[in-house]
Amino acid sequence: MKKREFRKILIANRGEIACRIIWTCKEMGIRTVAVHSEADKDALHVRYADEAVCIGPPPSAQSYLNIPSIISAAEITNVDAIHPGYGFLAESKTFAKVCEDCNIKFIGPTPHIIGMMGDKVEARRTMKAAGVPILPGSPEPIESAVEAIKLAKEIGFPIIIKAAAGGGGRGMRIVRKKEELPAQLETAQAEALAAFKNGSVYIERYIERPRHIEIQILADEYGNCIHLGERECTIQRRHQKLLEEAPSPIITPEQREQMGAIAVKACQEIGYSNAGTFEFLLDEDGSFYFMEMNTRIQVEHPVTEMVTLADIVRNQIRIAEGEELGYTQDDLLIVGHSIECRINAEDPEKFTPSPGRITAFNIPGGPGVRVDTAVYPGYVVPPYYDSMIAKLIVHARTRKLAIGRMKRALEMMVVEGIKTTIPLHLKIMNDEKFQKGDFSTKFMEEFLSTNS
Amino acid sequence: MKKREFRKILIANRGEIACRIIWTCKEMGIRTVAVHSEADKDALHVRYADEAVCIGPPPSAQSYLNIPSIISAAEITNVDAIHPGYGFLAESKTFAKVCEDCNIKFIGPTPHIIGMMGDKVEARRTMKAAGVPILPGSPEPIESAVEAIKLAKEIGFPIIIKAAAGGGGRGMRIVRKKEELPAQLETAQAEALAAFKNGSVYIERYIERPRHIEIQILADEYGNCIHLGERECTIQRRHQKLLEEAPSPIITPEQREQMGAIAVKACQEIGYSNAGTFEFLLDEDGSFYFMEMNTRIQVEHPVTEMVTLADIVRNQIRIAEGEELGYTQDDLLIVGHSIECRINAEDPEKFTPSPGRITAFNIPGGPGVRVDTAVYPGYVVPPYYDSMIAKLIVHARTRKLAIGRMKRALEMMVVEGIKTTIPLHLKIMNDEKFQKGDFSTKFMEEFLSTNS
Amino acid sequence: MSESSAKAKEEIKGQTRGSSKKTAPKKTSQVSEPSLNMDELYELASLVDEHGFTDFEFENANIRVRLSKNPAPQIVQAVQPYAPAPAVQNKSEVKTEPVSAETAIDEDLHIIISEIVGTFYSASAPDKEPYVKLGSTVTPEMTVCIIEAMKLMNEIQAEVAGEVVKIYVENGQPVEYGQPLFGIRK
Amino acid sequence: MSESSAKAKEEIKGQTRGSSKKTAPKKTSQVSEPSLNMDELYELASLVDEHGFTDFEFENANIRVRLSKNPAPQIVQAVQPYAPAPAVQNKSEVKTEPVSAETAIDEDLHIIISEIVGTFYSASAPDKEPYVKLGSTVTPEMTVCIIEAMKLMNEIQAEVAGEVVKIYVENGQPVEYGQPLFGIRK
Repeated sequence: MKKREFRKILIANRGEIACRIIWTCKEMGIRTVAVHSEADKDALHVRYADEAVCIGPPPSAQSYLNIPSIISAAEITNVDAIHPGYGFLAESKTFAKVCEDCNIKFIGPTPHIIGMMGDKVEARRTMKAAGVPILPGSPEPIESAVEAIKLAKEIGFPIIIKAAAGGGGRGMRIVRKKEELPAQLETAQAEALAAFKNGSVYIERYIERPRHIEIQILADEYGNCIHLGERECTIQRRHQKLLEEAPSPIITPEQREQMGAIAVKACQEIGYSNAGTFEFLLDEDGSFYFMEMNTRIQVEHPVTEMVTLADIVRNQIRIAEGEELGYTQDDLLIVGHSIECRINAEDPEKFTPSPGRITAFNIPGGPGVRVDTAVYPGYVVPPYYDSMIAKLIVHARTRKLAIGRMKRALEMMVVEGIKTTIPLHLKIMNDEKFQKGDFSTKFMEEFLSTNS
Repeated sequence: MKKREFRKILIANRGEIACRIIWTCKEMGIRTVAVHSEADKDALHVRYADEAVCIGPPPSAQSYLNIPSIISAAEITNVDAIHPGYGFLAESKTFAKVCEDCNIKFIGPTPHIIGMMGDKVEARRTMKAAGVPILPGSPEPIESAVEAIKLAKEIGFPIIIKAAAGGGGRGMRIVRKKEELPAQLETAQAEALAAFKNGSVYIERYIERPRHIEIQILADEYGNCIHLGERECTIQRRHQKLLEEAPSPIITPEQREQMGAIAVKACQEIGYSNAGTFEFLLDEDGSFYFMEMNTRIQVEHPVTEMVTLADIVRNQIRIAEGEELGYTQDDLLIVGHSIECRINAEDPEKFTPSPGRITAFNIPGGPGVRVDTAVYPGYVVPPYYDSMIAKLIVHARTRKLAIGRMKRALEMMVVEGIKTTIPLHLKIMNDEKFQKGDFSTKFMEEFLSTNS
Repeated sequence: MSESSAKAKEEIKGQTRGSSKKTAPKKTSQVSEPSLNMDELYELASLVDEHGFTDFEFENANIRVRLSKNPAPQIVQAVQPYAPAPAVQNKSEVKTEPVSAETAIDEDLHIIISEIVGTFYSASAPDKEPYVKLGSTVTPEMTVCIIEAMKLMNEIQAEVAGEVVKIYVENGQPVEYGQPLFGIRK
Repeated sequence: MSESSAKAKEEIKGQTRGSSKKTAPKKTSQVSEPSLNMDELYELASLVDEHGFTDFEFENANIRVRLSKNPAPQIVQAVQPYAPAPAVQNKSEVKTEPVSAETAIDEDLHIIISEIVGTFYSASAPDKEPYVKLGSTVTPEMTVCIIEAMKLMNEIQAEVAGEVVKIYVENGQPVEYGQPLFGIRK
């Protein structure tokens, strides 16, 4: 049934996601190759993989983003495919193209689709054409202040200026008054240019109290596509997700069906294959708007795995092998409630990074608790990479029980030697608004001003 | 809704089950008291509990079986209830009675029911009256060889002689020929007397290649009772379970419904309340016979929790608080497949105990893996108690995926300093007959003779 | 709670508390003076400590600074990591004054321990005098206290002759197995 | 960052790459300030700590700084447990003879490492003679080998003059970043 059979996969990533991919490869009987920088020679992904290749010095640009090194590593170890994880090269059209040229299967969609979804303006245009609701806004990059003011009047204030090549909140500007627009536009363009080497920006309606809801999909090479329900990702700080849930406490089965069906149809229209995520802004009136599509596995995929019992990494690999999906939408069963807390090596109040040696590390166990981590006692968190050191995931019958379980798990989790966001998550779990499920993307802002 | 509200619970146990109970208490906001022997002062249950009381020297008889000490500990810490876990005093009618007299709620059924189910002959009689199929055999203890031979002729050889007060395989004798019966009867009676201070034995039909299937039930004080499906516990060595699964690879939904309904009806007839387990022998022709009822939580309860998302300990506590069950049989959903491997501190070939200091301990994480343990790096496994140091539990969509996941988890689990049964479990996971689900209680015997 | 783990916890708490004390003072601009002032020294100390250094030396034409620290006992660390902080903080109700091991050894005392879990009473009834006080002389058969367990009053005998020099528990206090009650100098 | 700590950083980088043990930093004479300021000290401490050094010393005409840390005795224990036995046993394919650290230090060799991940070739073509052999004398511009990466043949220069006394890799062998290729005695 498979077009190709993977005997060996190289994981072009580090940290927990590299381990996560290795675990599934082990379960599938596929051999693994880890690549690592000099700073990661003692990392867990290096030890769990069957083979390991050092690909450069600590800075990402010279190692985990170093395409020639990674491709060479793939060639000397003779792998069939490369799994990019998330971040680093996961959404690099160039990398996917080089893999293709070198006859190594990139576990993800085609370079063309990666490129299309990586450009916000093009993604927006494509999705609109595929029938996905988008925020009223500019169809093309905005060049002049005159053009911006004209459009803003049509859309209505407040509006938001975003970098076409952006992400993670950089290059975003909210404008509430016409007079502020020219100056803000200029700043946003300059920021976009500095951050992404691309000064293109576009504008769209700004929603005051939105929720961030995303739909997980799985699509094979033959046009079969299903969604795995939504994830609630509203709890963010500076556009960085802190914790995620599945299902969302406010999405009805009808909304799930509607959002899911739209995402599935769009995937089929653009010929998408791989796991993927549609990020939506949900307004207070229940209307929702496409924000962006992530063409890779996401940090928060475990909450979906918990409630659906799907192994998303396994499905990515099966799809890349050219297997048929084998599930229909009717097979989807969402059982219970799952929450994921991202444990970062950060000061829980000031959010300053806290790299260093972990002197004690204890992982909670017992019913309904999952930990995805690449950390161990004695491990030194290097200062070069992302600060996330572990994902603590719980699953229980109801959201209330899941919150209780998360509190227990957070209390049982011991990380000494560095500061972590565990105390912050405990406070959030005890927050009344969080417990009620009554929040918007402004939650953390309001929470932090109340709790400090 | 509750008759009583537990503010604080004493856990009259040690090891992983004590921790397991503490975890659920934490989730429920109930304070906990650990009791421990002098050998267990550094044990994890002592650290995780809110309070701890030393109740005696290392030997169980003077500590974990020391009723006056435990009751005193309960009194000086002013607890509302005692959870007995499994083993030790969990099925002691006396202990349950003392708790009742001291006005401390025993989390389990009434002393009367514990006593009834603890006596095999009485349990058999009661269950027969409640409509539960039992093996053809003696309704009363057998005294003389003449009586035994007469009965054996009715039942048909082979027959098995069992101790009325027995368990764990001690005092059992299989007899295939009439001539052997008198001598074997005498030996069995002597063994029973030595092991249980009660020489009563009974005989029943012996099934050559049975499977050991058990039904988990939950029953409240108001006659509400549901079953949570079956567990497959056929893989045993010398009548000790090594690994368990849910669901059984061979039980059909109809069989599950039939066995479950019989167990539920019996519980309601005898007025049972608490979690409980009906152990059945399943013959190759599909007929099944009651063996015994366990009136407590069981070691293998997690596999049921994984596939049903029920928290059995939470339900025990709720039921003991006098809450109504709140579920009906229609709420039961069995999703996926779960396997539990008991990791014992034993030589994986010779099965000799291997207590001592654990120099390195790594718990596997990632999707579908649960670990229940009270062990940590540096912990010394004391020689006084059970050799089980951890339970490794996996959950996946299908049995085949669960076996793959268990292999991965076993490979990732690191225990150094002592010998464990991890290598044995890996071999079992790779065994063709096990993978096919084609086995009887003779599996381990045959497996070990082939693999050594 | 057993004596040794109680002690370990005390130690840990002490350590934790000690290290959290060191709030970093404001950064001072420059060391322009030929000597360090106290603020700078504080800052230096917390800096070195925060990073887990055990030795620091500094000298120039005018001054020389050296900071050093004995390595933290690893045993405690190895055991303690698994004690979850909240649990440790909450534990107090059955707490008793842990007997100092050194005292016991130095003075070669005979320690009467509780063989029973229950409640300690120093006298036969609330309005009676205690069986023994500090300085009392006891004989082996003498009752020194009562421990109530399961509504039974258990009279505890001294079992040795000597002078009562330590009383580790208070009237009405719950006691666990193995808990020191009295120190007797023979 | 002031010049002195910038220098320190240089030294540290050099140490990391050279993999040789604590080579004493050369004395610099161009330090403008006779002392460190606190900002520099902060930077220095975190710098040294981040890199996991257990010892740091710095001195010049005016100042001398030393930071040291007791190497945690559990490093080996703490790190090793998590290497799962099966994975370790299977690892072999990209393995090469690791260069012995002592050898490198004892003989004070210059090690030519691979800056590229790829396949090592000792000659320009299969039927040609190797660029260098044991005992060959090299000049800095001389090509010592080829590393093939992504179908490109990268000529590697010696960059130092001396005698080839060690060859750590074999023709056709895959090499990773930082892997020693040759030992050159200057």
